[in-house]
Amino acid sequence: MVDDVKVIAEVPSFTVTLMVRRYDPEVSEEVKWVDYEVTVYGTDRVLDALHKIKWEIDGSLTFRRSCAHGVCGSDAMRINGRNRLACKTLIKDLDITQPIYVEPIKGLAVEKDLVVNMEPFYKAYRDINPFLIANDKPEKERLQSPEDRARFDDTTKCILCAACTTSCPVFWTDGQYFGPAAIVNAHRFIFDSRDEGAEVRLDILNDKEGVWRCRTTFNCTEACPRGIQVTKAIAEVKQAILKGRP
Amino acid sequence: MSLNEHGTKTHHHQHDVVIVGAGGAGMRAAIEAGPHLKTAVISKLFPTRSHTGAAQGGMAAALANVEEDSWEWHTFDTVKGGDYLVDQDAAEILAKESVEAVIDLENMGLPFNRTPDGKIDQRRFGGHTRDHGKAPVRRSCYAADRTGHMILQTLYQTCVKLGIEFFNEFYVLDLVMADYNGEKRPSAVVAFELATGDLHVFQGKSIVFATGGFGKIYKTTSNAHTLTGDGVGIIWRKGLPLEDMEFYQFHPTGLAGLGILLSEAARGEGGILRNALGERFMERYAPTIKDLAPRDMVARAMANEVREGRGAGPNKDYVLLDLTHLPPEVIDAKLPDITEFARTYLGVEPYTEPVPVFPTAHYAMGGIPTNVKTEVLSDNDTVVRGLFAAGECACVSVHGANRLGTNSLLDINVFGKRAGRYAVEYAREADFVPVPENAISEVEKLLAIARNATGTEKVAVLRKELQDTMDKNAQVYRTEESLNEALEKIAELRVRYQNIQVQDRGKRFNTDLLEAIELGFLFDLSEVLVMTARERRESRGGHFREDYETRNDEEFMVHSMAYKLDKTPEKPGEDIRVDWKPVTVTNYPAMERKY
Amino acid sequence: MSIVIETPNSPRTRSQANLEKYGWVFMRISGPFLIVLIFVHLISNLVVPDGGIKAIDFAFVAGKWAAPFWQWWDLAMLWLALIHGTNGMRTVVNDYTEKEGVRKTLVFSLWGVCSALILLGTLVIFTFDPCPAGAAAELLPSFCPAVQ
Amino acid sequence: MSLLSSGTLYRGKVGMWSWVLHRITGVAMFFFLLVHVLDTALVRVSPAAYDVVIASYKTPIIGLAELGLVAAVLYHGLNGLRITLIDFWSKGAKYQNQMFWVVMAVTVALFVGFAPGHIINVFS
Ligand SMILES: Cc1cc2nc3c(=O)[nH]c(=O)nc-3n(C[C@H](O)[C@H](O)[C@H](O)COP(=O)(O)OP(=O)(O)OC[C@H]3O[C@@H](n4cnc5c(N)ncnc54)[C@H](O)[C@@H]3O)c2cc1C
Ligand code: HEM
Ligand code: SF4
Ligand code: F3S
Ligand code: FES
Repeated sequence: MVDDVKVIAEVPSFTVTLMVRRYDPEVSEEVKWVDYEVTVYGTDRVLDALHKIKWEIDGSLTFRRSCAHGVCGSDAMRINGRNRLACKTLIKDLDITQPIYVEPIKGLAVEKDLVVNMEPFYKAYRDINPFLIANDKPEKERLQSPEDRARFDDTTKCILCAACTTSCPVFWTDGQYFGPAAIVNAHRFIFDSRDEGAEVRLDILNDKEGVWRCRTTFNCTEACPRGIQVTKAIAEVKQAILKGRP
Repeated sequence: MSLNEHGTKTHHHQHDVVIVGAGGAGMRAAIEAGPHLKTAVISKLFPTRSHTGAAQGGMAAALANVEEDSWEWHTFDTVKGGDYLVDQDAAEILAKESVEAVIDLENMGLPFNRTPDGKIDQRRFGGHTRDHGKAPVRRSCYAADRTGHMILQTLYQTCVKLGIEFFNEFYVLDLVMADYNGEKRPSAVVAFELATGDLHVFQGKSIVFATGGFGKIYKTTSNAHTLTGDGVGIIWRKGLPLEDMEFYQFHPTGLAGLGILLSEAARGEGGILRNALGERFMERYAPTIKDLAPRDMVARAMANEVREGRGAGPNKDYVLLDLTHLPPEVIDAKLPDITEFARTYLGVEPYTEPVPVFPTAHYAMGGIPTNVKTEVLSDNDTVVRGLFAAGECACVSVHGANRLGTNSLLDINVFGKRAGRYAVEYAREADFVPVPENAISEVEKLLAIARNATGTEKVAVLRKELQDTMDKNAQVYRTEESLNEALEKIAELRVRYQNIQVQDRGKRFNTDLLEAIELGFLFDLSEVLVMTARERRESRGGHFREDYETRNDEEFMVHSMAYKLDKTPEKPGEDIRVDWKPVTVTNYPAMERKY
Repeated sequence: MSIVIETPNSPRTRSQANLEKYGWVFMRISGPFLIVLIFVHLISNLVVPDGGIKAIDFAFVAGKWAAPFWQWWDLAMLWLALIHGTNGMRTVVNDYTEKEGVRKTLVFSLWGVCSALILLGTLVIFTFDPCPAGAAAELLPSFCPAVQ
Repeated sequence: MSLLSSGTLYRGKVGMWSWVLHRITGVAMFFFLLVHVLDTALVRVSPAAYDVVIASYKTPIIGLAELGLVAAVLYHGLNGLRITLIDFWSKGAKYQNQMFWVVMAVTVALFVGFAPGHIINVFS
């Protein structure tokens, strides 16, 4: 047994450069890239590096974060050109010989540094009726077979981080597209056997800004920190609209 | 809206029910209140970012869907798990109303895992037993290892459905109390809007606090960066007491070095703790239920293994959670998220390798004292009318000296719902308490201190020193000496806090400023925790004193009640008075806690 | 340096009735047909004739369109490719135009051009005379009376 | 301190780049099609007029551009099938990546089969 024990060797520290795209309209209308050098460890994530900058170098650097382990969805940002959660991106997994580029997610108005206005994103979510619609009044729990439960398991994992929607080239064009996150959350209810509102949601997503705008670019699927098969979910919703039922 | 001389804009709002916090407890209350009266929910985070979403394992309820169970057994386990410091009337309510709480959630749409015949599935969890401790029972209702996530999402979804009014990214920094008919009553809360730096006064007939925990007083914690205990701190600053603050739970299985939680479900599904020798050491500490013993026992056992040199790893400073004997399908189906944490953050493959774990600061058993109607108390039995608290920030007390796993998600649902119900009941009858002229003055003071902070001390450094000292002196093992050391250190840090530096001078999204203010709350709560821990000269539940190793029911079968005194202390802690409050016992007299 | 932060232009406006679904389905049905039509078109025009592209002239086209098979083939290709292409272009225009007026104008012109060309192409295919009177005989296909 | 004005290019993977290419090829073909319908329509004017225009298709420069066009048609058509499979085949999304490389391989194979003959024709 002792031999099985994986020894987590003392992780040496190393220095990396972070290039952060900064913007504070109270200071200047200008957007600028600022580089910071920080010392980090092998288990450090990009969030730790950002904290180091904020706590040791420049307190005005602003970003959202809370849980620090990928469950609250606060800290989606573009790291080295791709949307990710800062708290789930280990620095050692990036190419540390190059500066690490950190910038806000794209397609939503930047408020300050890495903070964007999420309201249009939340609005799209609210627009698809993200709640159970069922009229019966059961005494106890509604029954649901494990198979029916499994049907929508993947899309229940969404943490509304917006990594998907803001990685979508269609969303970038005009911000009008409902976006993958809203569709994922619609999927979660459309395929829930207890729900009776599928028709309404399918109708909503049959909009000209709905599922048909998806060009299957898969950026969303690749960006999703929860590993949700977003494009697949969108395809399933498209099929459901064609069939007129889930 | 008005502008004051500092150029701060102040907005005024009026709602019948004002709820502070949009975690599980806050939103559950809102769902109860919203359809009846004008309700506002104020939260410093967008609701689904609340830390309830991090909860993994499950929610206890004696549904008896998979095996025989009863609410009495659940009550007994809760009382025993809490080392008999539980108020048994509250525990009975918790256990009785659990079934309804789970069914409510299911009916709102929560996707619980299901049994083959379509009912809500249940699994084992530490400390939950059949027939008063005879054998483990399947009582935890769950949705994979994302139960908290699903609760938070479902509650938010229901709030969207009901059209609840949210004020997100609003930091409540003060509770305004006013004299009303010769009585001190809550009148409003004052919030700081992150996006603009404006102040908002929310007048309410009923004000509900549901601001969650304060794990950030420790360094190694499963809690979010935002869990700084602001709500509890605000109540404290109002001169209201805090109950049982010395009882802080350390969860046995945090990822070593990081504190990120691996749910007890890992052991519920059959995971085994081993020391460096590969020995299943819990067999020695809790022969009957072994790895599923209550958290305080397991955490101490682990700390003890490490202290006695049987820790694993290069520094022998952690133990191992072994899942390798579980079929990968079981791991994937039941524990997908937490195994991913192990892979992402430590690079360990749980299918084949044991995962390094060590206790992590997890849950505050203590907090704002309330009765079973969630009304806040100003002493052992006087109610502050119109003020309510529920969830982790409150102490009813159903968790006593040690909370059982899955009882908190239950707590936030049962007592969150009650808070909503009683807040409405009160607000229907009551009048608005007029908001005093100087309502925002306290917050103005706070902001002024931080805004003008051009000192040399960095907030992050002070916070880290605080957390280090709390980890070192007030964690799983405590002594009079270590606690005094912590008190001294906190006093020193408070002095240095006068000389802090806030670099961000702006109004918009000034998180630099808010971190400075949050640190103030952390100091207050750490100090109360340490003081009450020092005064409790016994060992019980999550509180273990090496200088008083046994439970002492003669003297300490009582809740602690800490009060802030209105004086400048000469010695650290002198401005805190620790008093005691009897425990409500109904059916279960204290017994030795053996598993 | 000015701000180049990407922002959405305006909140989404919902429209109920729309033909997006049918457009989407059409793209997917016309696609496979187009593959066959276009690939065969390319092979028969560029690969099969000796000299490939060099072999194409009036006589070649006339030779093909003398057979109703090729007339119908090209007609199908004309219609499908134009509608498919125009609908595709409409998507592109919708994506990249910001002003509603501009968008409307462009989409309107796209369909205008599309219908004009369909009309023209259809007329050409069916009113085509492989042996126009007065044309130089060496330009005509071999079966024309003028050549014989 | 270094200054850079705008954001970095999004580093999407094959899904994104395959779409960019699909769009570019689609637009290119569309414009070609407009011209192609018009020039073909000249057969209604007179054989001479048609032959004059079609002669320009045989010049080396246009001849090479035709190669590009054929490549575009191959790619766009085959990738169109890939997209359709993603939409209608339940495992389509799972294998989109592999399918992209199949599209590429078939495009290249067909192109290599076609190009030499065409080049010989154009330059001979
Ligand atoms: C990792 C982890 C796993 C857990 N697993 C389980 C489990 O399996 N089973 C179980 O029963 N329990 C579990 N728990 C415990 C349980 O999840 C929490 O105790 C419970 O969710 C707390 O809920 P809450 O509503 O009281 O607080 P939270 O969910 O923390 O919400 C607090 C709310 O208050 C708001 N707030 C805070 N301060 C302010 C302020 N100043 N102004 C305005 N708003 C403010 C926040 O924005 C937030 O919305 C776990 C806890 C953790 C950390
Ligand atoms: C050869 C067979 C063809 C197939 C199989 C095919 C298939 C497709 C498909 C499936 C789409 C939809 C893509 C999506 O919704 O994401 C599409 C889009 C498009 N096609 Fe084709 N097509 C073919 C030929 C053509 C031709 C000949 C033209 C030009 C006239 C054309 C122009 C376009 C355009 C402009 C788009 C829109 C691109 C976009 O929205 O990104 N296609 N094609
Ligand atoms: S689908 Fe994934 S990427 Fe999109 S919001 Fe949800 S969790 Fe984030
Ligand atoms: S990135 Fe966008 S285009 Fe579709 S596959 Fe994802 S929604
Ligand atoms: S901080 Fe919560 S997801 Fe990253």
